[in-house]
Amino acid sequence: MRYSIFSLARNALTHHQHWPLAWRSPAPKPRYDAVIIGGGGHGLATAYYLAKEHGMSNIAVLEKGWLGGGNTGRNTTIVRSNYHLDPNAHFYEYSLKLWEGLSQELNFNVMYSARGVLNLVHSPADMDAAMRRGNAMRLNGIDARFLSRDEIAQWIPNLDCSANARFPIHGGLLQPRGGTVRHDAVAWGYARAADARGVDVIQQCEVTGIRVEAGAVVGVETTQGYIATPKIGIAVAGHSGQVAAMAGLKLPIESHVLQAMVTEPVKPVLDTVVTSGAVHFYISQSDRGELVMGGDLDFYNSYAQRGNLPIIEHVVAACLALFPSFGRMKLMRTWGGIMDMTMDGSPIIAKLPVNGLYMTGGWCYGGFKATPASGWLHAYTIAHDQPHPLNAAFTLERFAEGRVLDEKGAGPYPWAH
Amino acid sequence: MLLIPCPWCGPRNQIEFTYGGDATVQRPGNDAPEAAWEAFVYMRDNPSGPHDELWLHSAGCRSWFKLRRDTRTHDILGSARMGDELGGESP
Amino acid sequence: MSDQDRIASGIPVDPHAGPAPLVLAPIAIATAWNVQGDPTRAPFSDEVENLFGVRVPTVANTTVRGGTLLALWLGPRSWLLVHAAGAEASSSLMDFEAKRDALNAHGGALFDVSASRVAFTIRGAHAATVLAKNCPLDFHLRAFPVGGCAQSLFGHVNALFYRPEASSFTMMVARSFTRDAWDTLRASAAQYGGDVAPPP
Amino acid sequence: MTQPHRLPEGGIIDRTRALRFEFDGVQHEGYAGDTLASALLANGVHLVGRSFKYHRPRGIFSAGAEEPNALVQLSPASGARTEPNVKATMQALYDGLIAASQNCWPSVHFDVGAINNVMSCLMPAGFYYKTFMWPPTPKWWLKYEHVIRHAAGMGRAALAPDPDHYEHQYAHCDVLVVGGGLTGLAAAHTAAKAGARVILCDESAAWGGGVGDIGATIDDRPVDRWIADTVRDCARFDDITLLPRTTAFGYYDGNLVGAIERVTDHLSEPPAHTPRQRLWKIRAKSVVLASGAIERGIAYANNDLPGTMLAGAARTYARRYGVRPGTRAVVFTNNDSAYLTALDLHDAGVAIAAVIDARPASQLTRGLHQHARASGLAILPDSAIIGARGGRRVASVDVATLAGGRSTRVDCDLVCVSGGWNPAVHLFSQARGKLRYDEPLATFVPDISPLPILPAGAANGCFDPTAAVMEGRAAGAAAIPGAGMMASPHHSPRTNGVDGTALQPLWAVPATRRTAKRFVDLQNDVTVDDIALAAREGYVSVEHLKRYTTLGMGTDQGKTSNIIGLALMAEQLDLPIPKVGTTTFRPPYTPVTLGAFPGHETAAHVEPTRYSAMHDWHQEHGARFVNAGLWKRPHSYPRPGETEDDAANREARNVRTHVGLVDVSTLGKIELQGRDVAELLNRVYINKWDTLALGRCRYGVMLRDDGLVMDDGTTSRLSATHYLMTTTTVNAVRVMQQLEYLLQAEWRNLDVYATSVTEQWAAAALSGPKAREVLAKVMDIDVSNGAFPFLAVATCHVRTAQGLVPARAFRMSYSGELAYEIHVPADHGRAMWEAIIKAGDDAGIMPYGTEAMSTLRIEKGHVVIGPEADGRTTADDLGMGKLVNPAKWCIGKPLLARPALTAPDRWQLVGLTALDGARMPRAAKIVANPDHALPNPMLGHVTSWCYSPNLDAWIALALLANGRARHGEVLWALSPLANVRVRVKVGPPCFIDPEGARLRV
Ligand SMILES: Cc1cc2nc3c(=O)[nH]c(=O)nc-3n(C[C@H](O)[C@H](O)[C@H](O)COP(=O)(O)OP(=O)(O)OC[C@H]3O[C@@H](n4cnc5c(N)ncnc54)[C@H](O)[C@@H]3O)c2cc1C
Ligand SMILES: NC(=O)c1ccc[n+]([C@@H]2O[C@H](COP(=O)([O-])OP(=O)(O)OC[C@H]3O[C@@H](n4cnc5c(N)ncnc54)[C@H](O)[C@@H]3O)[C@@H](O)[C@H]2O)c1
Ligand SMILES: Cc1cc2nc3c(=O)[nH]c(=O)nc-3n(C[C@H](O)[C@H](O)[C@H](O)COP(=O)(O)O)c2cc1C
Ligand SMILES: [Zn+2]
Repeated sequence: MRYSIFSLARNALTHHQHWPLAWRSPAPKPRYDAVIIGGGGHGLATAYYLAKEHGMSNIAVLEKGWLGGGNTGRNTTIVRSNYHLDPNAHFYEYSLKLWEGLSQELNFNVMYSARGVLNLVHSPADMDAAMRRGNAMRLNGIDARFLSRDEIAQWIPNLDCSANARFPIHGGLLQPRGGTVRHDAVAWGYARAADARGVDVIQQCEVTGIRVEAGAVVGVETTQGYIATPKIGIAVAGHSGQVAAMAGLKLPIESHVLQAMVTEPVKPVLDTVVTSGAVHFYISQSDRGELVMGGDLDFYNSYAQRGNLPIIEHVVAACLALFPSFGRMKLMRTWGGIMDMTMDGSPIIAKLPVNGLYMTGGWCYGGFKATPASGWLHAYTIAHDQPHPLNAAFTLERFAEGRVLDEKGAGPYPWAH
Repeated sequence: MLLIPCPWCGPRNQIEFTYGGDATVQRPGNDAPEAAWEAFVYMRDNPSGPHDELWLHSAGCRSWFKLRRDTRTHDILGSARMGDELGGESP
Repeated sequence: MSDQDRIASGIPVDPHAGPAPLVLAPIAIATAWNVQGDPTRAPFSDEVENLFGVRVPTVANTTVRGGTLLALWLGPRSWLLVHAAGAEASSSLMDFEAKRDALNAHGGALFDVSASRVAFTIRGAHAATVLAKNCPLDFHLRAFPVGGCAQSLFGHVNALFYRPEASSFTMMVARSFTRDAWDTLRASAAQYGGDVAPPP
Repeated sequence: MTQPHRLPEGGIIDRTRALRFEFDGVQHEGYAGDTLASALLANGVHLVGRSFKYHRPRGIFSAGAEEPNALVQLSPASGARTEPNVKATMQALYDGLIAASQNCWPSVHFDVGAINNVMSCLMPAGFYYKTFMWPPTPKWWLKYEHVIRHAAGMGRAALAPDPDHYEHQYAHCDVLVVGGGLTGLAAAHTAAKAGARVILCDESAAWGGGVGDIGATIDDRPVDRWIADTVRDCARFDDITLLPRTTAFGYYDGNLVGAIERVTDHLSEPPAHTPRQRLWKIRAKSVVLASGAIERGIAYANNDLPGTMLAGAARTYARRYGVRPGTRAVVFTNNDSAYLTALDLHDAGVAIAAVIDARPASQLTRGLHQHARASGLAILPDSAIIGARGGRRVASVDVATLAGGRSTRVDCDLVCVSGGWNPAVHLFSQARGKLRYDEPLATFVPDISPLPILPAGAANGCFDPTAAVMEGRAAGAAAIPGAGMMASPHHSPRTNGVDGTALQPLWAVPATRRTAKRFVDLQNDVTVDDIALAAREGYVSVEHLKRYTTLGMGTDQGKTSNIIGLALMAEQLDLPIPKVGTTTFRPPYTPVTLGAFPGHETAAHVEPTRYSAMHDWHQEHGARFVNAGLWKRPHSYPRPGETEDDAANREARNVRTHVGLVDVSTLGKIELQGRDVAELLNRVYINKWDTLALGRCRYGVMLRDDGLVMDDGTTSRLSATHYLMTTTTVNAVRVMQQLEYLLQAEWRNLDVYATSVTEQWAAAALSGPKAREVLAKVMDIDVSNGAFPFLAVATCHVRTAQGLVPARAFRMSYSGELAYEIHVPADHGRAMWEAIIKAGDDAGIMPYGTEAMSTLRIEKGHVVIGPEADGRTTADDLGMGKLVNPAKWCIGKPLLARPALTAPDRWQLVGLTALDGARMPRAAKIVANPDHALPNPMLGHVTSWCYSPNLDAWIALALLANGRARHGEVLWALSPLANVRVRVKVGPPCFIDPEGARLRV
């Protein structure tokens, strides 16, 4: 059933008794043409584009828990393409273009809210870095503007723009097309659209082994039995290292916990996304009214989807340094997600050194915004057994070769990106 | 809020410490081949479970030491001075 | 403090605290030298004793007093030598270069860090409570006995604590952070009123 | 008449202290000891707010932290102290309190938003995913979103900065007892008596717990006396801390519990210097969780009308606050506990229209039921409320037997509901405790935890007062150090309270009309039908259920609703409840004020600020400061009428013509001693160090293990075995940590000791052609070129107003002029600085700041770690490839030869000069053709730039693809952000004195 205001009204007459399943819950078949591991946004998008763009429909997405229960369902929903290095800029810009039409493409409102992403700058050195990035964006054909302190003060009155603030605001780099997307809807929308094209979306099915014969994959062991397949796409975010190890591979990735938190909902007080690299903080207000905030990693390897107090203290301290009037609001919920931090902070969307094995991962803080393009390019790479020019730089081999894509120049310390 | 047993100072709050990464990657010899250095610099086991790692008691005695911590639970399984082996004993 | 007060304010009381509510004051450090070396090697520890008249403490977070000198444990191979409270500047912390060379010759090291830290005294019934507002150390007498020392944080700032008496602490912070630490100390102490010296 | 619904006697309120307060503009009166909710009820105010989605009228539902409905805006919304979403049930009343209802306009009685209730048929769970997609552009969603956002949200955030302050308190104890009900008091008392260090906290202001077992006796004493005695006894122990008004909100690793103490929120006038709230970080050896239990309701049509209340809450209002929450009540229950409510209300003079019990008559024969009958209460067995009627307050309920059949209408203005009790397992679950579904209680109870947390009493599913006290004592004893945590999780009989009659699970009463709304989550307006819809559409995992319907996502986090929701989902799926499971319990248990998290570390102290020893001098002499890491550094010293740029240009020019003095105290300084220092330096720097002579210094570059540049600086040899290394300001900590790591872990046999002396030495750089003549006046050594040549180092003294001060002098140059660095112990920093300034008076000395310093180094082509060495550059990219000593190993060298690090198109350091007299734009990108279609390929970028007062031109350093081969080319520097394009000429990075002659004069 197509979703629209008309179908909503029609169903209202029958008390919403007739809405169909958003997706089926099929039992796994013994064999698929391709299996995607991971039912987050990236895995589901991969399956959707494999079906849509490459005519493959005998494929399955295997999810060990519930759809979107990984980072897709726990991120701070910021989308943007304000990158400095060319391969990243082109990739994320492609993603942003896909976001712009995604609700219609999937017939599921993913609520792409182009409310702008503003990076604050707090020192002359910050300003140089931000403007260098903004200039690169513009030459790459991406929207970017630099706002003065006065323009920011007028636009966001609750931001402390005074000159004697501990982190005085010198200005900000704005990407107007950046914004937020309703995270859960992305998983659900892709799942529903992939299901409609015949993809089997299988929940509660954990991949426990990858069978490799003569240097090529032949199938996966799962908690629901063995499934044969000649092509496997790994899209498991924080668990990339674990799953790749099933095929005998080691990755330049460490898993770290990143926390996020929301306040109680209030009436609109913030109309854009504000981030600050210097104080390691980002914030937006969700449509329900909560302030959604995040900051740094907890700085040690972790697979526990929870974090510790010091980072929460730091995030809130940064929040109140920038927005002193939020001091009496209350924190309602905090949680964590497992990030696959690479050694250069950029992703890996590539063929792996086992035939038939592919991955999209290494998202660090920022893979939600990559979801459509990652799925699209992962699907392309799986279908053609070779990368598209847009992901040609995101190889696994780049580390050994020294072709790292280190936006921050932070070096091979995964927790530093 | 980890309670980290510094092998010198005893259990202390995590905010006194600086994380130093995987303790199992061995620094290759000076004339080791490039591939060994690449593996050392970039590749990680990244285990889900007990993880041997380096920490610096940066706001304390400034000792680097080894800690065994379960990455699934954050349980601390032991700590050892540099040069000693991690025994897996409970702290 | 009556039981009633204690319940109302929610402040743990140091049962051994003296009568003074709270005194904060900067104290001057004349000379502070950092000795480093391996205490298990006799040439080094003998030479330290020879030069300074103390054997440095090998138990973590303890101090040793030798005459006019106080040696604070900083790390397994690192100590801070300062004049003991009340002691006149003595000859043992003089002649830096000769002593450095002597220690270098015996597998140790000596660094002059006299100007690196600024010290405060925090004294009175609420001293431990005030410190514990910003420091994760356990200041209970069982955990931090008189004569003990420990390094930790005070707010954001690295700090070295020494406990000369049950209700008195010396806190040393790096000089460039002094204003920050002092502000935090003052703000934490404000609710007790008391005797606060002007900023250093 | 004020407080018309106050009972003539009873309760813990202080009737001698009347307090005035205002709600929605109307003045009322309550008593000390009241909550805002009890005071409102005493005044007959039931309608207090509007619901989140449908804007339905809502009243007070509970008497505690679980409150979903009665959320108010505290203090006028225009003030700085206003606070949204305050639970009226938790807010202590104080004199002059002002509160207002939320999420309604123009008023709570007539709310325009209630149109949503009329349109609700179009707004089932998740409706927004299905619509608002047309017209198909992102712009339209922004418009819809605008409307949706304004309808959503609840209270209003303050617009002015919070005037109050907050603080932290670390604490350590053997036993932390969470919850000061009977169980918690018993546990704390037992542990303290055994000599343990104990902290006992309770979220509420008074001890004794939530339900108030008034009438019960413990240890042969009436419960009130037992509570008072136990609290008094507890307070006598030396090592106990009692924390009322303190919520344990989160359980963190290492048995650390975060707790928030509301220090002054109950006072109209907080004492000066007292924090508003205090965040406790309690490191406990073990935790006794005595957090009680939370009652749940039952869903039936219009079960959200004001006047609908949890049965336990109604009892609490009557007994604890002496308030009559209604005049004519019905009690609707599936368990015994609500009979206490019926009896207590009856005693309080509330007419009990009926006790509607879902259980069959055959089960309602025990003492309590008999007691109720004997008191004349009508018990309707096998029955349920099928719907409630009323406008802004319940007026009647329709009652029918569960088997169906005709309903009867019962008039009432109060409905007390009890669907059972859920142990408050939140912290237990956060502590990785496993839960077990308990059939008799029809709820989840603690099972086992791998961590030292012991649930006891109602939190453990034990609802009998005497048994709870016993559990509390057992837990208190088991929790003390050495006891070994042996308390078994379930040692008392589990019954649903009072009389031990089984509870009969009843989650929702079947609907008789399709449009009727049966609410599960009152705050988020999630109904029984929404749950069915989620099931129908396949959102069947509890986590999908939560996210699709928003069940349990409100400020109450579903305390009264989650279990009902998942039981209903289990019914839909025909699964046992434990198979459906619960959603994750996350901190905080109840919402915590943001201000409490940073405590003192906020505003100016959000990060510490570091000041050099000369800071005050700079300030007194008009310096403008910039942040450099945590440091404040002088940017420039503008004179009257000068801009900062003018000042910097003047200062830079003066260095080239005369002499200038700059504060370089912030540079990292590390002293190294030992026999093997030179060997260490050889290994960490790319160049060679064993040849460094005593009294000399040298520049060095350090790489990371991956071969890219990490840091640079100089190292000087002060004695045969004593060296001083300098690092950049930003990398000081990192370099020190790396050296410590290498010495402690990798190269343990090196005889080297290191200490950071950044704080020990104040440092100033004196540069310019007249530097020597100035220096000569203050130094006690011969500074002639012969005696003190370029790169010489000396230990010496400076003559200052404080006398002769020990110093170190270094002849090195960053500016490219004849220059010296002088270090003195920091306590003499200012004296040294003033001495040099004074000595330089005749020579025309000026202080200069970081901006002039930057200009000078750009002219000279010196790189900075950051802009030029940006973490992606090699030493060769920066033109320092030749420094890499081929004869020795160093960190980073093994990976330097990788093809990508030696490729011909690498970005290399060059100098650029703006042509046509143009000004170099900020942070420009370099392209060959400014008119190339986008994307325009970038050849490189400008890293640092300035107006060079000495060359009278805009110049820059840049990283440029294959830059060294492009000297002489003309390219374009573009800043699309500033809409500027400039022709630039490529050349070598050094613009002044490339031979370095001036350094050596
Ligand atoms: C707190 C937080 C904030 C963030 N904020 C942002 C942001 O603002 N903007 C942004 O762009 N990005 C953000 N991110 C990053 C972003 O969420 C992720 O990069 C992105 O969602 C990754 O999507 P995914 O589909 O690859 O992974 P996931 O959504 O994690 O999906 C992977 C799935 O694989 C499953 N899986 C794992 N192992 C197996 C197995 N063996 N068998 C079967 N299934 C398996 C998991 O259960 C999981 O559902 C944030 C992340 C976090 C944690
Ligand atoms: N079905 C029933 O009959 C029933 C149900 C629940 C409770 N009870 C009563 O409960 C008694 C058991 O007493 P109890 O002490 O176990 O429970 P209790 O409910 O009396 O006390 C729990 C206390 O814990 C506090 N609390 C809860 N969470 C907290 C947190 N995170 N931080 C700080 N404080 C927190 C509450 O404010 C409350 O005061 C029994 O005697 C019984 O009368 C009965
Ligand atoms: C953008 C965003 C908004 C959220 N808003 C709420 C909210 O309003 N209420 C709530 O309880 N949780 C909210 N959450 C948090 C979720 O409840 C949940 O904690 C998170 O998705 C992680 O899942 P977990 O806690 O089940 O592990 C939000 C999460 C995200 C990512
Ligand atoms: Zn230590």
